[in-house]
Amino acid sequence: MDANTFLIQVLNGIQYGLLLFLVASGLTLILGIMGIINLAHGTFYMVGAYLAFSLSQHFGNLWLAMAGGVVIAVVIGLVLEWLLISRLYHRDHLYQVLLTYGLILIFEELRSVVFGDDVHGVAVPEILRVSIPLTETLSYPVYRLWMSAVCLVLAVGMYFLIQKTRLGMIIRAGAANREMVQSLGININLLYRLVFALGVALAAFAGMIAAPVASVFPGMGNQVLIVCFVVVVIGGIGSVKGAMLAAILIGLVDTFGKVISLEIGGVQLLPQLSGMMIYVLMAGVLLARPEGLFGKRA
Amino acid sequence: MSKNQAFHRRGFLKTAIAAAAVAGVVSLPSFAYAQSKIKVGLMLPYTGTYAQLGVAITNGFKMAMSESGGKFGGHELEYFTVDDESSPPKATDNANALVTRDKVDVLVGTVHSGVVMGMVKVARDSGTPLIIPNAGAGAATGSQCAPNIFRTSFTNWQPAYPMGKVLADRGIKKAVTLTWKYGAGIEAIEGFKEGFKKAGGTVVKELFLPFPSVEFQPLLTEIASIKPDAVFVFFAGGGGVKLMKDWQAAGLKGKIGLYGSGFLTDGVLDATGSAADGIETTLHYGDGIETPKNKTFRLNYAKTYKLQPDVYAVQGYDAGLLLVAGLKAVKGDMSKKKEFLSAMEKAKIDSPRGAWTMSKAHNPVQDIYLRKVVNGENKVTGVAQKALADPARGCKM
Amino acid sequence: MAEAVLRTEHLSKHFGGLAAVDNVSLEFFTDQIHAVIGPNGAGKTTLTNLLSGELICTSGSIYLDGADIAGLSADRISQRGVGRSYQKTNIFLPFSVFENCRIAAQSRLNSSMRFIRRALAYREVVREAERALEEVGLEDRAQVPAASLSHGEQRQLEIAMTLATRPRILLLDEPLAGMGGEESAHMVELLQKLKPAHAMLLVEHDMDAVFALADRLTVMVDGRVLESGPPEAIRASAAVQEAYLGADEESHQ
Amino acid sequence: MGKLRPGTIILVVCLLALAVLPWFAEKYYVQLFTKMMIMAIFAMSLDLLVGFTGLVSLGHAAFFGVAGYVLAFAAPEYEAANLWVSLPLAMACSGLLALVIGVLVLRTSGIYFIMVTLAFAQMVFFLFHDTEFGGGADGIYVYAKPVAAIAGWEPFTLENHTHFYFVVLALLVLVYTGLRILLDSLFGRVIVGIRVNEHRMRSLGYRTFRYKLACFVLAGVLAGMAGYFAAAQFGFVNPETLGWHQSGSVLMMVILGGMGTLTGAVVGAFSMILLELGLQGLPAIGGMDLSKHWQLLMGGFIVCAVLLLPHGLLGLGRTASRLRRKPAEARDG
Repeated sequence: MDANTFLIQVLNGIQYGLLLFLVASGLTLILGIMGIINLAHGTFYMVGAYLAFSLSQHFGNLWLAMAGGVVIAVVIGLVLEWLLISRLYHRDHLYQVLLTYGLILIFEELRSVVFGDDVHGVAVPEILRVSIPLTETLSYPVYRLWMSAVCLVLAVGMYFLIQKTRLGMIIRAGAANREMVQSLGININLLYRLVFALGVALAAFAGMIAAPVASVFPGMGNQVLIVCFVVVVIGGIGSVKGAMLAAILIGLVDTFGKVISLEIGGVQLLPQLSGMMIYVLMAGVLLARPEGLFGKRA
Repeated sequence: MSKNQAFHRRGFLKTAIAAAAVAGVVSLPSFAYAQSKIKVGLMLPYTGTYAQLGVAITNGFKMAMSESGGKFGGHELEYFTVDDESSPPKATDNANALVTRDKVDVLVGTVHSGVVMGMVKVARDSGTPLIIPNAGAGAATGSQCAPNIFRTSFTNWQPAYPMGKVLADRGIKKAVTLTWKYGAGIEAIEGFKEGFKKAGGTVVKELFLPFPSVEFQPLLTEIASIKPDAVFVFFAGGGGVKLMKDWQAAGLKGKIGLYGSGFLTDGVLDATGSAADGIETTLHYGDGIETPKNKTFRLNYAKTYKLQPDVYAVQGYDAGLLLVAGLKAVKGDMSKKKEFLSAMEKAKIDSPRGAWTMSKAHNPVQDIYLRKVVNGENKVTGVAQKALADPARGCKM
Repeated sequence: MAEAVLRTEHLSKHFGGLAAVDNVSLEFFTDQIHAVIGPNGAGKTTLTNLLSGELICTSGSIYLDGADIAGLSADRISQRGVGRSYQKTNIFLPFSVFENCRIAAQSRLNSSMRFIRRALAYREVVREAERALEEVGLEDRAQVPAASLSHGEQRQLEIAMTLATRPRILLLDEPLAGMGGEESAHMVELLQKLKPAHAMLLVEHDMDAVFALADRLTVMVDGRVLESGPPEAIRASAAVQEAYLGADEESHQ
Repeated sequence: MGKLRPGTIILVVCLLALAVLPWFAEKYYVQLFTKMMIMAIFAMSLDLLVGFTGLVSLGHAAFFGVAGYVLAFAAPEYEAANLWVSLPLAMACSGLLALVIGVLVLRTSGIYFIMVTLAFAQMVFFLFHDTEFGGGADGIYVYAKPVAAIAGWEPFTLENHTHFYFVVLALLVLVYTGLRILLDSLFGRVIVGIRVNEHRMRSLGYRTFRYKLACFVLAGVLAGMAGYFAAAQFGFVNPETLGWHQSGSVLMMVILGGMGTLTGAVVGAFSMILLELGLQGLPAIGGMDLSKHWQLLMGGFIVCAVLLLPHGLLGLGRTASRLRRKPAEARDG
């Protein structure tokens, strides 16, 4: 691998990692702040992608579709929290797992009823439909760079929201002590509802900006979900910083796992087993730091 | 109208007491049926990723049956459908339910290769005739071939192999392959490699992606740095769409030729848009086959189902034609199994894709077309290889 | 004088920049109740957690019978004869009172990796549990679910469970917390009864009980030992008066 | 506690019903019940973790599936494996895998534990999916059912579906009784104590990690037993057998029946499979083929079950009978 290709691969890894971060950040917020494990998180990613598809057809414009999609996602989040999730705070995680597993089935079938099982494409907006030539054969699509930029902006925004604002302070306090926040006269139920809606919106938004490059297809949420779990486990529950670092780490490991050849004792390990790489990484992190890179020790 | 039933009263009543005691289930729907009907078990995906394919196959199959009159020597047809969910762990169980509970005379299915292997297992154990209308797992008509197992579609090897020769004949020497790391992909790549090497080409690198990941970017970067003359891929559905779009966005389109098994561009051209333009693939069917048979088929299908037929509908239709050939030979009397099987073996299927016959291993000997995406259609530009039979390695029959 | 059962030397625990326990050196002897008092946040519970192994100290040492046990896990320290009760009642609520004690007594078997013989068939464990229940006076309530005990009874059960592990030193974190007058008196009586056979650390806010029980008193403020000595000397100390005893009412009610 | 509680009577009646079933039922139903009993063993093994030790594993199918693969490897083409060799081998392999995974995952707890078990099961999934030695994505056959020969003598033959049924029934009873005994042993008391209050167990001097690990391994071994017989019955193993959907559905079985009770796991397994059959067999109503969207109903059912049946089906019965007997006391929860 020459230096040029290597650098491009690093760019690929970071770019993939940033998108993963966007999906995983919602998951880690819901987990860390509300203590809710949400298996349907990947499903919201899928919902976002389908929203981008159907709304952009309706409006004829991806930007409008994204704005509308975020609003719808927030509404979905608020309704779900009010209707179902709010009943789970005092229940074992087990029930959260099951309820959200049920939600996966429901959303997948609803998707099938409403949109069918076709693969759909979403057009990249006109102004971003250009590529920057990097080598004589390879160019880099500007849309991907734009995606990365959006992810970075959101990451910084989230960091400020949580570390520097009053809302963030309350959120952080809520994560530590539900009763304490309640006693301060803050409506914790409303707070949790908003956090859940924010998480759903983040996942859906990730689905929307990924739709033009990923296309829209059944089952697209589930593969994202498990990778996001790995991101959260490596980064540490509730840590946005950890999620960022872990996502980029996974992006790089995944990228290089696919293109590097590794042979030990005559057995081809890579790229044969590249699918396992991120789990091996996770096992390693667990051995060294069971609570994740930036997790709080229980 | 299919009767989709979970339980029959006959068997169910006997176990109802135990079942109710153990699990609290009281009653489930039941249907009475006449003894003389020919029972056809359709085991196809009706939910999940492949639901669309399951529906197309069912449509095609039923169309063939109704065109034939639907009655054989006084025996009517009765359908039993099971949603296989494309879930391999449930495969043998579902197939077994059709065979032992519903006592079907013939099994038809399915799309997913893993699931079809489960069906093959049941067919081999029970001796029930099995017609495979899609899944291309080589083993079904290879190492696992059996007198009662037939396929009306393809092997994964089959559409890929001729592309090797087509490319080499154009003077392409250096190719890279890319697929998901799963059975179908690996078999297709093997087919291409075999054809390409035989015609003098070299595969310089085989790239894989863990299924069902669609993160192509690192692999495209790798391809760009290798600069091969051509890239041969095996993808279908959403993965294929994403590949073609990424390919275009990465600026590889027009610089390095992208070729594939026909599934790459089938049923997804609306989603792909301009990214698919000009991509050439090989398959046993294409949109513009100018034969009267194909024209009638497309017209009738569109009329009946208000849908354009695709390759899956054709395969389902051919599965129907094959069954009709067998049933006609025995006049609907399924007790004459030997005659039934041998009639199917010898059948010449007048398919919309062109006439084809069964190979020794019970896989179609068929023409493979070279197609090119033009204006959102898979236009047939020629025949890549005439009357191609799968080598059926490992078949001892 | 006999050697101390438990001894700490320059024990410190930092949470980030905050020193919750700062350079604390204390000794605990059999037949002696060593009470630790101080305002909230003085580091008393942290100290208890360090001694029981639930927290690992940042620096310093803990000697149990002369052997350094700093850094050992809670279960190992328990096995070496350190028993503790908790400030917030920490029992097995769904279990019967008896089972709470039985599971505590069972911990003294070499191993619980026994898969077949019924747990109740281990007579010595059952006897030990019964003995502990008798000692705290809960024998009549043995078959009741622990959840249905009154608060005071639950505190007693907490002590009984600790006793069932046959500890040589008891770390008692506010055993009187939330108790009524009669219950408190009962508990004071119980602790006095246990004194001859055990070394005891008593963290307590109830000053009457402390002065009734303690043989030795340590006052902690901001993680440091302010004063340590016999109760009379502490009562007389001006520094203590100012820093703690005088402010008692405001800081604790 | 009386000797003849209604629960005991129902249990005995069910057992008798199961024992005589093969004389009344067709082959299909015998096989259906065999499958339900195998899943019941699987569900009990998970219940040991979830319901008794408080470890919510979302990767339990890994041990189920691996045992199936071991059987497939032990039975090369056209040559049946010996039951007495391959079964212990399969269970040992599942146990070994559980040991390795357990050492890692038990370093975490709570939500982490759920996610980490899921992720490790996924890793095993990819190991079988991406490599050719287990047939890759298409899976691998168990060509012949294991032979139960001991030195030429064959007490039963698994090729006969009735024999197979009774072997599985015997194992179900054996596992059930075994776990009952286990739960009443010193070890059993420890794991239940860990579920209720692990922190206190540690401060009482228990090295809880060891007990949790032992429990995790034991659950893995039992899941392996179920997976072995599932593979033997279906004759087919596929990576999806150890996928997370399988783990999710067995977890649903445990909850549906009522976790923390062995009977609940069995009831859950039976009802879940019957429910699935029932939903798939729904007729078309008003132009909408419900059976095509049965997963929608299943999802709805799961959501409702979580919200309305906090203690599972068994809990439902218990609540009902408690309300009938002592209406006054029912208010304290």
